[in-house]
Amino acid sequence: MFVYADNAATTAVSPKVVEAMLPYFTEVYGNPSSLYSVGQKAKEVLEEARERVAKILGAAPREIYFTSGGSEADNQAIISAARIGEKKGKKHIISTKFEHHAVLHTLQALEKEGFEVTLLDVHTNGVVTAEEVKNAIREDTALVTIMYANNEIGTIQPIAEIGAVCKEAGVIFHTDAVQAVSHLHIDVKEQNIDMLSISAHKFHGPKGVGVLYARGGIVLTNVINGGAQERGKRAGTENLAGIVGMTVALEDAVAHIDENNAKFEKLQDRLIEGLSKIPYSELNGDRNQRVKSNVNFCFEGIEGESLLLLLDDKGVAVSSGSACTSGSLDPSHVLLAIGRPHEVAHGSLRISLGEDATEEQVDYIIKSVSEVVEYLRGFSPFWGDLVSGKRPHIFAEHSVA
Amino acid sequence: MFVYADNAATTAVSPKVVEAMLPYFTEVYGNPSSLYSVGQKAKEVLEEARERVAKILGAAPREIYFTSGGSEADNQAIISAARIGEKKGKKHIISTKFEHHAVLHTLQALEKEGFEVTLLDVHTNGVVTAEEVKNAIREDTALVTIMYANNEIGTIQPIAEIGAVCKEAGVIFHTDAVQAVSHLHIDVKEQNIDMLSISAHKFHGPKGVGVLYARGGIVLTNVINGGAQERGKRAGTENLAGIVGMTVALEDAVAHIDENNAKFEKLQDRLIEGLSKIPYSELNGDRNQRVKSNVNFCFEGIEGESLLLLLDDKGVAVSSGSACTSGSLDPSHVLLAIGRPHEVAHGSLRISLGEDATEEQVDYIIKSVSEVVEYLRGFSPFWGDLVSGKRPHIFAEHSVA
Amino acid sequence: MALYSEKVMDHFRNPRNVGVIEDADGVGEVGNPVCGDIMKIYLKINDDKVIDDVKFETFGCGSAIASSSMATELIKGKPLDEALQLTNKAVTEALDGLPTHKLHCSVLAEEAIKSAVKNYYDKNGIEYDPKDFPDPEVESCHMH
Amino acid sequence: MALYSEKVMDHFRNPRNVGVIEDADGVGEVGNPVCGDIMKIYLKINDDKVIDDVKFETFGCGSAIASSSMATELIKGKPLDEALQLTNKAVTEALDGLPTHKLHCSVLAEEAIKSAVKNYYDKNGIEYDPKDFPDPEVESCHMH
Ligand SMILES: Cc1ncc(COP(=O)(O)O)c(C=O)c1O
Ligand SMILES: Cc1ncc(COP(=O)(O)O)c(C=O)c1O
Repeated sequence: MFVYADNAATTAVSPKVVEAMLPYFTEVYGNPSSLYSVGQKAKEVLEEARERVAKILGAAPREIYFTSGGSEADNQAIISAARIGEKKGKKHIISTKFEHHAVLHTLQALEKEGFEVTLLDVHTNGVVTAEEVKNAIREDTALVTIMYANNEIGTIQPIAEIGAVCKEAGVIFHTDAVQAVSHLHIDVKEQNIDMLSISAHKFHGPKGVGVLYARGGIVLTNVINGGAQERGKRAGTENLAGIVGMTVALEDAVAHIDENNAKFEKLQDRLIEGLSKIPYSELNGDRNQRVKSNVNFCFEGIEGESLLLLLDDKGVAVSSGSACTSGSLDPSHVLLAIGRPHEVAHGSLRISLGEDATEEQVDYIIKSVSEVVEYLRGFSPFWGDLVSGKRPHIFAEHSVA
Repeated sequence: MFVYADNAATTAVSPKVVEAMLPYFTEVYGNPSSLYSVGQKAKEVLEEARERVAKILGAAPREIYFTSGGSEADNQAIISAARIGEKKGKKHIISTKFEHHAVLHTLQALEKEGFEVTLLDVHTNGVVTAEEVKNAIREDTALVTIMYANNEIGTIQPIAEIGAVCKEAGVIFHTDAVQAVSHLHIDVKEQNIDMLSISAHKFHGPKGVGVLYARGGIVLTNVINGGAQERGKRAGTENLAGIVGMTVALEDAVAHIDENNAKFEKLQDRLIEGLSKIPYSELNGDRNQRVKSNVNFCFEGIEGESLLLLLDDKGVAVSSGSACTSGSLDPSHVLLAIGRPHEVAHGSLRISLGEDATEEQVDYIIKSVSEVVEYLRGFSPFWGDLVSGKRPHIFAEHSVA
Repeated sequence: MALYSEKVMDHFRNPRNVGVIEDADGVGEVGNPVCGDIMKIYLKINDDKVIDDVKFETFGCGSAIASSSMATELIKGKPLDEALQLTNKAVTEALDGLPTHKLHCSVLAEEAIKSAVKNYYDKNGIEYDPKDFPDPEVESCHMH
Repeated sequence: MALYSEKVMDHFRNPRNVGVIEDADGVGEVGNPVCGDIMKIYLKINDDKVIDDVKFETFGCGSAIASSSMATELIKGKPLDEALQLTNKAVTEALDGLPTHKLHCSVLAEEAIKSAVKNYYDKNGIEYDPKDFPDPEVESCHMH
């Protein structure tokens, strides 16, 4: 059996989306900045895509900027808010310890410039509260940037409340919604979101295209300077095929959120129940306040990479930590942020189901994970120490999920 | 008849390239950072593409960074060189007056930070000399950035000589080769190029993907911070379909440079000869030292936009100025840089042929342009003044091409 | 979201009242080649101060030509007084709108007409308030 | 350009000499759970100071398991002197290479063996130069 269960890392482009992109490679290939018909046709399609994306987010078309992905959108949002704040002498930014690196590393770059960054602690359930954000806001706070759903453990932050707190304080609020947009309904006005990032490849759109929503009135700073594309705020000939593909994928995803969530919920329950039977294992992130396609576990006594490689041999594609940190030796900063000790943070597994997942697949995942965990524990000296009592267990033998 | 003759603005993606991209949407869709087979397969393809691109440029795979296009590559090259220079107290940059806005606007941003930028004058034939670059280099010069071929008038700069001058002076040399790579053979080592930018959609690849070549030893500064992709120098999940498409398109283009140029040369001669028959018109840019698919003319007494819109009605897709400046009212900065007065700079036409162009198409372009120019002059008060002698002609009645 | 409305394209492709009136009663010219647009308006005005005929010549972009065409249509057969009321806004609206950065074309059209009327007043010794007319000397490119 | 060479994957998938030797003559353990890898080596050494048998237990990533497996293969049946010559480089080469950021796994394997030999020396009162053996106390994560 083959089960691709790493949809939080990336998704397959849906055939419908491929179909939608094709004409923009070979037929409507004009440069949207060109004045003749082939160019103007491209321009029309571009602006129509902008309207469609805006509608889904509850934004105005003028508030939608197309980027090369979630990372670029995160970078531009944060840098723009920093520059706006700077002009008013505000050089403090609030975020959390478990943001994506596109956020954290951009904040680090700003710290080198003299910005002060407060990274909020995350509760052990993987959530920060609006109250905590409120308490962290200062006179000189230029930006609050907090992700909507975490990419590793899938926990959902109280974005609307955080937005309200920021609005009241007059602080710009950005949310990285890359992992949320296809799982949760978003309305930027209702939720008081000033800026928001999206990446197409997380919901069956193509890689290399994303959206930055920025509320009217927020003047963006260019990350890429040059031509007058995107109202002068993002230079580069527009990736029209990609933009159209993203738009179609987004509409499709959002139209099926409730339906998919209902389905995911059952599979999630089954997965969590099944994996909880593995002794000395524990779910990471809140049991309920999480994206319904995400399940993330830590297993005592084993290491994540060997776990996932052996699962791959069984046809199960899942991840340990996130794709982005796979080259790194440090355990996931997300798991450390929710208080997992290093010992178990090394032994995590993220399962992110696709919309076509079945009960059989879930059962196969449970069976495969159980087998591999048992096998690896079989010759893990760390596990040996835990069993013999030489080292204390971290988890209870059976956690109540 | 329909003739798309604006290939310098963008090109149609070739069917072969579309074909090559398809598997990476729906089959090998894994995230190249993922450790399981689907991800590692993607990673292999990514690294193979890097090797293939490197080979074409005479570079090492480690020196190739994939970006979201030419603009991003230009931005990153310039910013990286600026940061390297800054550390050594070098804050002077040399470029030319007729660079693409991706270069000029990035330089402007650096000027605001305190960098000093020398924009070299361009000769009336659209060329700068290595000697002029040499004379402009100072103790504190951090970077020379000069485009290989100009996007409007197609003139070719003596890149190898400029590279040699820079090498001797120990100054980093970047060239925007976006308009050159499919028309001229490039070898970064032989030509002493330290950094070079490419954009796929200019040679029948997809939009939204490009290359930054940076010689080993040049430490890039991130324009996009985040994950560890591209050896940590360019964050964002890799647009593998786009990268593969670009690679195939680049190989195809480079393999046919000589053959295409031989063909283009004849068509270019024919076009220039035909358009030169229009009285009071003149070729922009050197007659010989130009990309063979490019013809750019100024016509006295008429304005470019109306010219190109009427040509569009006749099925001829061409541009006035460049696509990027179409939203602007100012005449092309390129034409001003080569000394065209505003009066005629407003009346320019760029024809950039595609590889499938025919003699019939060229003849049709000549006929259409001649007709439209005559028609527009028929009710142009400016033309009336020129004819009546109220204003002096700028060009000779017939220029010798 | 096309570059221009269909109305603009129609007036650009088939401009009305193109040409010269050799024995015009008033001629106005605004703009300059450095800015990329010049409009010249020729008026034939009868004894009742009605515009019997109007022609234009324009050097400029699509919307400049369309604005000239539309403006001449709007004043043809109209009393001078009424023609002087023509605003750039009216021209723009009659064209179903213009892109923001092209609005100056409709301003040019308004000014070209005023300038032609002024020329008629000047020739015929009719008094007027100079403030009501554009001062071509202070024109700089697209500063409208 | 796969993550690991085929050799690594083979030793990872089918690790040789996995297990425990209950009456081992020398046991060595290096690494710690905080760093994400522990290797434990069991040696059976005969009177000729030849390694008759070797087993390992490893907690760690694919290359840690493969390195342990390969290292045990390389010393099995070898005189102790020779086993002590085993370098991480030899382990890496025998595995057809390791990714740069995984090289520390081969270092761990080398050190685990040395540590097991040291344990044997200690138990049997054999003198040795402590400098030749890793000091587990100063280990910090992946600082090799
Ligand atoms: C010379 C030159 N440089 C840079 C660019 C920017 O490339 P892109 O639009 O792919 O970012 C272009 C084309 O738009 C160009 O012609
Ligand atoms: C939460 C989050 N933010 C940002 C990104 C970056 O998106 P991209 O890789 O498309 O740049 C990702 C995924 O990689 C993500 O999961």
